[in-house]
Amino acid sequence: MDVQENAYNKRTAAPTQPDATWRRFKYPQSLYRYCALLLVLAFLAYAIQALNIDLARLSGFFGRLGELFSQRYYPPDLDYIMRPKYLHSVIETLQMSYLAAVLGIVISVPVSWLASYNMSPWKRVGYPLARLFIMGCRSVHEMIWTILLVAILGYGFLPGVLALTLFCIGFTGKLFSEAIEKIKRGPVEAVRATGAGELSVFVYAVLPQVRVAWAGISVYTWDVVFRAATVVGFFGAGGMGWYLRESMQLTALHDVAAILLSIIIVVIISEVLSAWVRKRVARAMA
Amino acid sequence: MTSATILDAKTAHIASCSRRNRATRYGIYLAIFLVVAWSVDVLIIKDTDWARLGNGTVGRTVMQFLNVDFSIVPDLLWPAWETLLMATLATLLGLVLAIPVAWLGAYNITPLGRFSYSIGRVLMTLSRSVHEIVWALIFVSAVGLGAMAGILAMAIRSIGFVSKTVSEAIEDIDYGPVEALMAAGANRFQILLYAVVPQVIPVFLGNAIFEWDINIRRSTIMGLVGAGGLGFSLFRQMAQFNYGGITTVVLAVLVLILFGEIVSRYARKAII
Amino acid sequence: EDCENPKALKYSIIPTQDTVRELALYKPVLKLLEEETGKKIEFYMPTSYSSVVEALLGKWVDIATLGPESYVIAHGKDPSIEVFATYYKKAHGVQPAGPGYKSTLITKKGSKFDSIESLKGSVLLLVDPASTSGALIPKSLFTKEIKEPLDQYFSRVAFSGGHDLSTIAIENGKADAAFVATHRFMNTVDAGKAKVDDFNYLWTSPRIPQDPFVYRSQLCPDLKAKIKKAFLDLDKTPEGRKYLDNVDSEKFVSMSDSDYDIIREAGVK
Amino acid sequence: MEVQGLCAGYAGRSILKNVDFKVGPEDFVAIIGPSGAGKSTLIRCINRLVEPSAGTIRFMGRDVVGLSQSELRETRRHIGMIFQEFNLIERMSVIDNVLTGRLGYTGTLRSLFRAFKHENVRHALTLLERVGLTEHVDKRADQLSGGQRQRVGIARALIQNPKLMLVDEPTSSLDPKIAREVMRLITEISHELGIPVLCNIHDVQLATEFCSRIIGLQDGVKKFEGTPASLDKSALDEIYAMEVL
Amino acid sequence: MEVQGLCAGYAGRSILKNVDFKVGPEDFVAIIGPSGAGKSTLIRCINRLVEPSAGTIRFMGRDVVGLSQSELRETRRHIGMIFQEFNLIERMSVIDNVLTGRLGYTGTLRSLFRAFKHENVRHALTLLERVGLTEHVDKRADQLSGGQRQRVGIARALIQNPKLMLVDEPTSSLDPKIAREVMRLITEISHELGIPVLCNIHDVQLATEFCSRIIGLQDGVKKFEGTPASLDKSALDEIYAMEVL
Ligand SMILES: Nc1ncnc2c1ncn2[C@@H]1O[C@H](COP(=O)(O)OP(=O)(O)OP(=O)(O)O)[C@@H](O)[C@H]1O
Ligand SMILES: Nc1ncnc2c1ncn2[C@@H]1O[C@H](COP(=O)(O)OP(=O)(O)OP(=O)(O)O)[C@@H](O)[C@H]1O
Ligand SMILES: [Mg+2]
Ligand SMILES: [Mg+2]
Repeated sequence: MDVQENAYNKRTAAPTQPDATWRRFKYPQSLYRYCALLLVLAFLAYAIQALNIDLARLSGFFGRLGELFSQRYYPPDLDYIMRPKYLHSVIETLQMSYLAAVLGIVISVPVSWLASYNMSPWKRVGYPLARLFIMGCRSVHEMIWTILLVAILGYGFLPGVLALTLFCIGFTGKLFSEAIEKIKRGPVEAVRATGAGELSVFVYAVLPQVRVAWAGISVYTWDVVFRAATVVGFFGAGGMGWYLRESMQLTALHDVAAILLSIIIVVIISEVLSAWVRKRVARAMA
Repeated sequence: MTSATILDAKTAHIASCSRRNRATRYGIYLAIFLVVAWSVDVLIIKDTDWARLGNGTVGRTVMQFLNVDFSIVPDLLWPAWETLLMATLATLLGLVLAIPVAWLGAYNITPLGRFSYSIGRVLMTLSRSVHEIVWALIFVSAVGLGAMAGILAMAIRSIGFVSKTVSEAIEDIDYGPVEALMAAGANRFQILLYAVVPQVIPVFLGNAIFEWDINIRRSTIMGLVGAGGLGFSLFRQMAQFNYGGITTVVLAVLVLILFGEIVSRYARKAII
Repeated sequence: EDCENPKALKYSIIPTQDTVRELALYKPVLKLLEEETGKKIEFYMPTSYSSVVEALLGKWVDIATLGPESYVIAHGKDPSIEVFATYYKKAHGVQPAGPGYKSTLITKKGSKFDSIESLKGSVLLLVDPASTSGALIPKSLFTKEIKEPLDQYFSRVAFSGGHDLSTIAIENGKADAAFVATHRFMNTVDAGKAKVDDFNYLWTSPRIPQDPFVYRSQLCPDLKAKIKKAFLDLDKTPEGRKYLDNVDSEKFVSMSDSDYDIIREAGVK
Repeated sequence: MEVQGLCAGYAGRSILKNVDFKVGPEDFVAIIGPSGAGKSTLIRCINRLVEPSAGTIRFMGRDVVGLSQSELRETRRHIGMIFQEFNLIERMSVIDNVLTGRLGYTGTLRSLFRAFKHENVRHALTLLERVGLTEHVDKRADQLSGGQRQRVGIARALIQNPKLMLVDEPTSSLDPKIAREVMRLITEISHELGIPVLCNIHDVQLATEFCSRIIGLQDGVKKFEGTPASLDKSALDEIYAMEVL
Repeated sequence: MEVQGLCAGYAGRSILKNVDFKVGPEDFVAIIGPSGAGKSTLIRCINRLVEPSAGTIRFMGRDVVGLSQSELRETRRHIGMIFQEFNLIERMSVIDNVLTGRLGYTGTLRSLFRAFKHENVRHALTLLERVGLTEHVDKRADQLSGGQRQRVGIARALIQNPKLMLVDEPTSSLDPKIAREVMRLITEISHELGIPVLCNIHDVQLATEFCSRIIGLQDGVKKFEGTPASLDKSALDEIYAMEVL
């Protein structure tokens, strides 16, 4: 600090003596913070103990993992995934996830509007119902949805697609409604001030603000649904999950590796594609 | 200055612009619809055995599920608690691991340009591409049976979602505060800490809570690797064909997630 | 000595429909095992075969109960996985007495499927890809009978995920025919979900050995002997008897690797 | 329009305390007062963007405070509002932003597909020319400078053909010449349509120049009401008295 | 500070065209001009928030345009900046916002734990008192009114003890009295520290009142430079000539 700066400090500090005891966290808060920290640590210790987690097993973790991948998963059995039957199941999986994602997203638009705290047009009844619906969809794992729906509807793609649709609503509905909850209030107020109805407010003040976020979430959702679709076949709901289960059961890890590889390839292709689509969509929406 | 005809021409121009936009939009909708129709045809209309669905067994099975078996509720208390603990540990671990990945994978703050950005993105893709069932199997080989394998599997899955959403949040932060700090001569780390972190904290915590409830859901299948919890209870009910019991376990998961919602409501209020 | 003598033994079992019914019954059995070996027993009950096999291969588990086929697979990957005993089943309905069971092809009585020929073009249910009686035996031995792969003979081949699920699916008409294991089928019957007389039994396989109890052969010989003894003597204590009753068995009998050759003949490597 | 005993606040903290005033037809009323006095809050109470906690607001023969949702919508159509922070819809074009001003009159289906009537589009273009944005008609709102944005906001309010204009610092982002022009424009429209204007404004000089009446607000309390001529030094001192700095 | 032949633009479109001027010590230079003239752009070029495409900016004996990243940081510490849109960190408290002005002088570890030096905290409190925000010290920035936020921004710039102040419309959200006070405050500091101020301002009257020199910008070209006294009607007309409305 140079001389000038000190001089300035003195001069500005001179007229009044500001409270020299200012603290970022005043007394009770500071205590609460330490208590909270302590509680978190105690909870961690308790949880580890209650779940019988033996941390000693982590020693040599990466070595074992490396060995596992280099010896048992590598090399992936590429012939396995090049069989037409398998490739056909990949197409089916893609179709299933596509269909479920489109259905789920279409259903999610009105549901998430109802389920957004700030913009719900029907707060008393619609809001809690929509929330509960989204939560119900989300509380059941996609594999369990599959098992349940297979039990009800029998084997085939129908229970698979439905399970994925429900899964998709649980996921998208929540993200969509959260995107709505984050919008700026200004434009909403401006549109409301013109005397527009709730639907117009949604179309003009909400949609333009969430459009890009929603497009992103939708593409991402498809991604997530696709990954989920790779396992609904475990329980007879169609797609490549069947092959994954078979090779896992047979501990044919080279096949498992190959299947994972094929999933990753599809995902990467879809990611490149979706980045491109998103760019196009963003431009088209501008 | 402007005559009425020019005004008319402009009006017509704007109308045609929006019409053109509308045309492309409808084109896209049509394409989406056609693929949907094709998929519906192949997967649902042709594949489903409608006769079998029509013979009343569907209704009967649904009724069996609706006959909720509350007698098993006491048996679910400890597993529910275990599930909660597992999901919490997995989420915490996942969040800690997600922070560096998000940092690498956000193009506006990634430390080494394209190189580190790609690493971040690859990690995100890997973590999300592989289903938790497969991760669980991998971790059984690495740490044996039990809750740890399940927790690791869930944590790895969490990385993908949290780091992706957080890095996206980082990519579209308000640049004003960043400029203000740049103008004050702050270094990169300080800008990260003061202009970026406060802006993405709501997203991070929001997604942490979301991920927590996804993990509650996930932990219901971690019974596969001996992780116990509600997943094992669910399996027991299924193995015994106690349809009503299955519904009860599913309801128990719903209660846990409802609990998560309430916690998240409070947390959100406190933080944002 | 160059053998393993761990402080605690890790024992893993896959819950099947019958073993999951009374979790309380495991406790006395584990206690007997603890007393016999003088070791602490860590017990794991995951719900998938593959994770037990992976854990065995990773040496995270010392004693395990596997399915016949997953045993053959695991033994193929790591010959130090050694079978030592299995249940000796009571005769019950379609299930014969002995250390094994059979795979049988069922259809709903009164449906048009009353012979193997009538099944052409129908919907077949298998249990899951690694199930011996529910997938493997049908795929190998039954196809010798029909001289055609299953998915050509039947219009659709699906997996139900459980013998009980298959049985009930047939009962409810959700599928036309299914291969189920005789003892699992009887469990479903005992649970009141189906009746023996409701079904046609169109084909029955040779005897398939029961779920093998295995340990890792690196364990010290006297420890292995104690473990084996604990199981073979289970029928001599009241708690053990209860446990055996629960799985419809009289006792444990000693088994060796060659008893599982029939599975290998069925095509498992 | 007539306001009586208006009180309002945020989360328990009361901001406006018992404010009364009247606005006659063609009145151009300026509200002045120090920062944080509650000027914006007052303006926003009139069309119930902030819910008043007590008082009445008579407008078009009804009490705005007691209106049902659909009546409120109907009333808001007739009130044009210009915001301090513009509140444009960033991702829409300038013309679309202006057209949102017509939403109160547009059917649900039309608004769903953004199919505004031809005459509205014409009107919008005329207004945009009037505020000097003809070149920017197709630009997205987020590509405009502060001043340009403010003018879009003004056009949006004008397209409503309002019966009352609420204006929250219309000139704070404009340079002095445009600020004058905008104030003149608002005055003109007020006269043309014969409607009253209620306007928050920091610039006392602009207020005295354009407005027919001035209300001074301090800490949520009305401290002054009168013609610009009567706003003398002592009145100003009273309005801005509490300020520290 | 001296600026020569400065050109800048966005995405190919050039905004500033060959601007030259000098700022002496204790100079208070106002930049006036119509909306969209490039005033903000000019200010932001000085500390390279907008990268100039040509020209030199001499400050503290160096050309800012050629500095490396770390030298630029070092230089920016000495330049306080006040933004048109405040650019506060919304979710931090007022005092923390002010303290961010010291980040250029604070070590990484200290800034990680927000452990600012005690003297900085005192300084911040003094400054907050000076701008009349003592009561709001612990409030979060997003709970302030426009005027209050602007004053936080001013305190943040002042805590840098800058050698040059860049100011982008400091008064656009303030009421006239506070606006004057703020301008006076900035003038005072400028004299106390003997540093020059470069200030965008819409309000020509405020500019002539407080500034020692005025630069008129129109469409990216310098149209006027001189003392407030020499800014007559014809000069103003030239600066604001192109405006349509
Ligand atoms: N949403 C809000 N929640 C809580 N307090 C608020 C909110 N908006 C404004 N306030 C507080 O209410 C008081 C009045 O705010 P208001 O915006 O009406 O002031 P104003 O007179 O318009 O000031 P300015 O001239 O600075 O815009 C201020 O003290 C402000 O801190
Ligand atoms: N980030 C940007 N990208 C592209 N163009 C921009 C950007 N920022 C400003 N412009 C354009 O550059 C021109 C000058 O903008 P600038 O913000 O410097 O004007 P200004 O003189 O500060 O105006 P105002 O008084 O309204 O703030 C405007 O026409 C504006 O549309
Ligand atoms: Mg205001
Ligand atoms: Mg500007």
